[in-house]
Amino acid sequence: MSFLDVKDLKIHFPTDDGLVKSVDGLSFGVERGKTLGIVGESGSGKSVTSQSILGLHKGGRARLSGEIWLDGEELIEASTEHVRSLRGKKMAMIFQDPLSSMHPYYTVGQQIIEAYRIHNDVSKQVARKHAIDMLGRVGIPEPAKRVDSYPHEFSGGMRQRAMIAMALSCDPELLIADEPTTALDVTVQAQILDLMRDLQREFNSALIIITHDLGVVAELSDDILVMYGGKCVEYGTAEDVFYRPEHPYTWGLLGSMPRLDREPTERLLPIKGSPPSLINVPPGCAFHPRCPYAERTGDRATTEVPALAETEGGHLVRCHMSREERRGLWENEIKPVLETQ
Amino acid sequence: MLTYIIRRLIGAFAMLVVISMVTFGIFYVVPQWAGATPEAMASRYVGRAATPETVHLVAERLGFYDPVVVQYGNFVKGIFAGAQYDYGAGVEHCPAPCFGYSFITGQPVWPDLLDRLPVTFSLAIGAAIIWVIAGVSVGVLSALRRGSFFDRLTMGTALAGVSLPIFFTGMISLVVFSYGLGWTPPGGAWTDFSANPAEWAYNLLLPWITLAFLFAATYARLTRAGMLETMGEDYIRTARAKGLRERQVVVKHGLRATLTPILTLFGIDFGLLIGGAILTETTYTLPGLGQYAILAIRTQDMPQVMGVVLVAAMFVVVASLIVDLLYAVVDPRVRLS
Amino acid sequence: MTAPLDVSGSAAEAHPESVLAGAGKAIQGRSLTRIAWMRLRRDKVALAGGGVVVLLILVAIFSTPIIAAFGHPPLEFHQDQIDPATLLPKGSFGGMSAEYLLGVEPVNGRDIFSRIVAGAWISLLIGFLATVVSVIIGTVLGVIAGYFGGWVDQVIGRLMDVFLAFPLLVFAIALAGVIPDQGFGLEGNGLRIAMLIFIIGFFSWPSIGRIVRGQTLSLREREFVDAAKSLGARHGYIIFREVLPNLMAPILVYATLLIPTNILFEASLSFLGVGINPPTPTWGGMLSEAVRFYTLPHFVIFPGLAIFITVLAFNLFGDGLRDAFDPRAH
Amino acid sequence: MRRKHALAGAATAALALVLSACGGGGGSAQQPAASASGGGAQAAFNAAITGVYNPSTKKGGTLKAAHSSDWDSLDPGDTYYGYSFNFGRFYWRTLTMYKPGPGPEGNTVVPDLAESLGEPSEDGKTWTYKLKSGLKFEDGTPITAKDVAYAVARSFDKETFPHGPSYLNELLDWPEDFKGVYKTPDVDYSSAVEATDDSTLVFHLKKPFASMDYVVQMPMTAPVPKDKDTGAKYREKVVSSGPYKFETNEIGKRFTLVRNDQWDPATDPNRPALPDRIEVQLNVNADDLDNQIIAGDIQLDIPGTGMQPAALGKVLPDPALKARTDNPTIPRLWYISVIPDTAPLDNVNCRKAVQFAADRVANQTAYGGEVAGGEIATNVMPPPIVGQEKFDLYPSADNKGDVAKAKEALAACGQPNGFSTTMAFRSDRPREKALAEAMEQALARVGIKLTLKGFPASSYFSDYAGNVDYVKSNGIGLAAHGWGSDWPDGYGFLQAIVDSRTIRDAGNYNLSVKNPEVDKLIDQASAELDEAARAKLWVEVDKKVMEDASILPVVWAKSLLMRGQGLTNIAYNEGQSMYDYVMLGVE
Repeated sequence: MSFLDVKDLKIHFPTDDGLVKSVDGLSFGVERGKTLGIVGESGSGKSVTSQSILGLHKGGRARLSGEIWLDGEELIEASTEHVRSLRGKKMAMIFQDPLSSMHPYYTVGQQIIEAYRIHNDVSKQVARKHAIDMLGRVGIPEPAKRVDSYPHEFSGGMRQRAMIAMALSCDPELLIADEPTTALDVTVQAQILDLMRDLQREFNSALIIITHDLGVVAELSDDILVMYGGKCVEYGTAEDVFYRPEHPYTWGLLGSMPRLDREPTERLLPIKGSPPSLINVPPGCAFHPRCPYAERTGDRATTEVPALAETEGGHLVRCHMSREERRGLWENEIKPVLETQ
Repeated sequence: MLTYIIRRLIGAFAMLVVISMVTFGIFYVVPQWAGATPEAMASRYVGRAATPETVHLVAERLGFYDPVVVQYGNFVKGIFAGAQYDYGAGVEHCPAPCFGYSFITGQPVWPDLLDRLPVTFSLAIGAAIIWVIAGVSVGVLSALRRGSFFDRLTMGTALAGVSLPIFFTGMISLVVFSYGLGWTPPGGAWTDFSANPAEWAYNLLLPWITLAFLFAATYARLTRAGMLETMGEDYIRTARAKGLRERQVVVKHGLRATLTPILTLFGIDFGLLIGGAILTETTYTLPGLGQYAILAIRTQDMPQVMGVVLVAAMFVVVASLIVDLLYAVVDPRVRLS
Repeated sequence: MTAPLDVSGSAAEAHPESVLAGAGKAIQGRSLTRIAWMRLRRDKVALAGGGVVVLLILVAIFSTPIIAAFGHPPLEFHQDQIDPATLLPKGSFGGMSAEYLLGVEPVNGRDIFSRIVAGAWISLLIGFLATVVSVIIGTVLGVIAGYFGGWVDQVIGRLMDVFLAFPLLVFAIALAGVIPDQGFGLEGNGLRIAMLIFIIGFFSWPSIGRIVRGQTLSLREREFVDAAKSLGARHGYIIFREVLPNLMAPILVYATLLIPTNILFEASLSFLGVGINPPTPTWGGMLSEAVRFYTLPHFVIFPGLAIFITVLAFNLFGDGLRDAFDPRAH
Repeated sequence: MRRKHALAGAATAALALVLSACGGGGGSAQQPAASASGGGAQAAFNAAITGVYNPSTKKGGTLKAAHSSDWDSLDPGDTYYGYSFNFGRFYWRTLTMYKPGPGPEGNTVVPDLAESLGEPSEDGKTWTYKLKSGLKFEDGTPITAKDVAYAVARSFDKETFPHGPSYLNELLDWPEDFKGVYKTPDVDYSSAVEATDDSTLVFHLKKPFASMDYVVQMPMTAPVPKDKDTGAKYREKVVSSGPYKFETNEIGKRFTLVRNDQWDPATDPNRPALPDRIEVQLNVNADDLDNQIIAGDIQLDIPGTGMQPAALGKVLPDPALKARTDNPTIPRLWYISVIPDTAPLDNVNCRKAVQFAADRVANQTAYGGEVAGGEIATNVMPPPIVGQEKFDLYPSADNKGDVAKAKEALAACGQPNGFSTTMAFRSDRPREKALAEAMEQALARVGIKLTLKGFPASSYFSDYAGNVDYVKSNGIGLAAHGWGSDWPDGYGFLQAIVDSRTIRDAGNYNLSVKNPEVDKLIDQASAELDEAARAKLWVEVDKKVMEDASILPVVWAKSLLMRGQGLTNIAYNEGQSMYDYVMLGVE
């Protein structure tokens, strides 16, 4: 069993308009010191997944089923209070928009101190020293001074560093970063990603990076999970997913990775249409309305939900097409296009 | 900061000037448009025995023959420099701020206003304490238990509360609690706080509750909406992700953000109320500024009207200035410049 | 709204940006309007409020046949129902009977049921039309302030502040007290109603002006406005074709919520004795007469309930409408 | 001339405009006490009208009084309310006063400061009053004729004292250059009023005037010490000449009177001065005031205009409460001016149509009903006026109006289908509003369409109904109105409201009677020396006005007064039209 082991996680929201299946049967695992990248468009269920691990869905109307094992403890059935005591201490999270994710009325220091003192019975002075220390470690200059600044007085990158400092303040064993760089400039993105990599090594924690951008996880991740419509469509090592991707959706994501030599809006392999409504998930393969190869499998695309099947050595793909067909398409049609650039 | 305050004070002053001009216009100029002569205006302020000579003399004394600009100028001069009041047997200096002397009673207006202020202030402060505590706590609890029976009950009550005219609730409460059950004193009861605090509170209990009910309903609705919005904010999620207990999440992170905009409203509402809670004071016949305003308008006692309007406007202006300054203290993102 | 005094509560709802922020987002696509409609149709409480509003409008329109069927003419005296010494209704419960459903007024014995039915149109008419006035003034000034910004915005913003600082009820009473008999081609109550509509509408505009200004400010930054600008469109074109259509939803929502406030405002003025001339019945006027006869519960309660139900119905409907346009409320 | 009634409380209008009477005094107090066998402490409806109720000579205690509004002024030279004339006698004394006590005698005047009633000269143009000796102000300085003359002269200044009556301004022969004691302190006013010695006061009139004794009972003759006179501010600290003086005076809130030890009862047979202390609260809620009177927390409702409508429903059905009340008819008429300036009311037949079409019962009910409102009036002069005669030129079955006759009159007027006009009323007076509504209903029966228009009472006569231009340009055809007499004879009641020569541009009280024949009759009546013949002539004036149909009488007012609990020596005084306040004592 991995350090974090998620098994058949389902997160459903009943709404006036019908049942929203945000996450529908998701399984994955992460080891200490390893990094998992979860990739998908907005609405694919990736953020909901991460929040449910921390138990942040509680209080809402979400219905959870499945199992979440963290260091041998099952969290879904665990008491709210117990999960709370783990939050921040054993598992922590970095959010997408550091401006809105930090309380505007408290100084950065106050917020880090608070995070630290929840789990450590220390005086304010000690906590403050720790906060300054953490700020220094995430690369904020003059931490002793900036500790008394408010979030709005920081630049975007600094704020995200502060968020990271806050998340790491209790030395968590599992760190989840939800779109940690989306709100940042490209140059700052790289800095933050470097920082996270360094810190992960230093703390030896398990890291989950959630993003819609394969580029972000390319360098950082050991494993990558591609989500679509609340389901995993491809799961494998970073190498598998980058060099031997087998799902047409992954191909599309690869094709839309930003590169310095391309206009950001220009897409090589455009994914036509928009993500599926989670209320009315298309029957059969959820991706079929957008899949250029859907007709190849005839009626099965619209009537039968494809299984997540192992293609080789832990590389899982959810597609009706046969392994050979997918590999053929990748080798002959997709890879050459991606490489021409 | 200082420049900001100075700028705001100048703005506030300009606003009061505009308000005084408009008020002056309504009471001094509009009647003239409607065809009132100086004599006709003066004859409101004489006894029934008045001869044309008397009316003429009074019109002269009240300055109705002067051009409107001069009349307004004299009024403004009185406020800043004080005025001379000829009471027949001599001349009295009415020190600044002199809002003039009542056309009806001959009493200086300013002491009258100061005299009535405690009544309205007492009414406002008591009601405000009740409505803030009740409104905010109900709003927070409703937001936290959204969809519960409590939520639906209180929000239903709150909606009813904002839909009830205060003169109606006031009358009903008087009929039931004062004249019916005899639990509370009848309308018009007022004791000065310094004279007897217990009686002061007892006399004001019903007006407080009635007025507070109306505002509490509004505040509960606003607090609930604000709390729901705040509790959906990213930083609340962050607070939870830190492992903070829910109570602290709500109190330290949620309430703090929710209450800040409520504070603004409170400042304005309170400022408006001190300026005269006309309907409440009319319903309970409390001798406050609101009742004073109504009496002044009914008797067309222009100096009184001008005085009460300006004082009321001043409270709003000052309240909004204080609120803005407080806001800067409470919300570090706000910079005064 | 409250701006003035304690007419209807707090200045609070004069800051509805937060309330409507959602609606602002919802206005981008026609489909969201449709979604709002679908939501509204599912909101039973709001529909009930809307139903009562429709019913009240029907009562106001068909007051004559309703009164003919269930009551006596609203101005008709029935002093045979009155004790000549105490001036109170002879019958018990304020003279309530099959003949006089809600009893009779003291002194003159007029049928309270008929007077309440006949009073509906004044409340509704003034509530509606005063809102129209507020919406027109508020929209024009709000759009100008938000669209042009700069000193124009400053001036209009100050103007709104001035209005909020006015003891409005005092002004309304003072103005209503000096309304002449004839003018603008109207006379008597026609002129009075017109003036009341104008006064109430004129004093309520800043609340709606603020929202419109805020919405315009954010719309101005939107792509389609930029696009239109870059295509060389005139200000007028942009305002009328790009900005205003997108303001319709928040204006509609807020106008609906302003109507009950204005109804309360009118009732307050009538209560204070500066409303419509007698003998035309109004609910606020009935309440102000009831003050003298506070010992007669029926005389106090029925007009009060009429105001309450009307205002509540509008509030329920307005709340539902706002929720329907505001995805976050769900 | 006209005395103001209390604008005060929402409801009641009725106040006695009658001249104040004199107080009950030592002598008179004993007299009613002795003769009041009919009174006694036996509570009964109207017990204080026929006799003195609960007679007593016990001194001491505190009299608790309250007012739903406020005085115009406490200054004797600047007040014109009936209750003020009545109550003021606690702290002022005038040359004469109404005879205290119940019954018709209350309409007569007796000496107060003066040793006897005034002595007119042969030509009736000079009146001389001799002051008693031993009179003192509250500070112990003697009251001399000079102080009275000064008081009269200071009241001349209507710029400083705009509220008070101006009888003496008009009657006396003031020097041309006299503008008041403040503006022209050096002008000798002895051509109008002079103190020939310390105890002799002489009035010089412009023309003969017979009712001087009635005029000098008004508070303009209350002495004012010149060195204590502070003009318009004197109201804050009035120097007492009566049995009580001010202890505290918070204008607009409350004041307290305590015994004036410089007042010598030997000089004052009219005032028993029973209570030790009198406390007055101002601006008390009118309904609440009634409740407190009922409960006994307050003993005296100062305006004396009767109870509020809400209290009627409580008091009248309850025999115990009703037994504590008195229901006098007061010399006041509530009426409607039918204004001949406004077509088609310029035609007398159209005015008669209004008279016939009116529903008098509905009007009476609107005005408060038979108890609190008054008796249905059929002509102008109310019954308490000396020599009054009742007659009815526009009779109808049950007083509900005669529709047939009204239609005949309309036809004669050339308006067979009726016409439209506007009726003015004071919007802050619910009774006038109810009256207007009743008229609207009644006149609609004959096709006369009334538009109702309310105006603020404070500017009703100055800007609206009493403003000739406004009435003409706005087509005001009817106007609600009310009048009370300053003294109970035809002149005192009628002159101000029916003499067309009093009409000015604005501030009129005669809104509708513009008939030269009426004016001629007024002159005849004024000149008639024989009292009985004079009374007859005033009845003629009344008849002429009714023939002219320019006044539509509504009710001769009655007020429902409640005797406060614990009060002694209560009597309704006709001169005051309310309880005689200076007689009162407490148990």
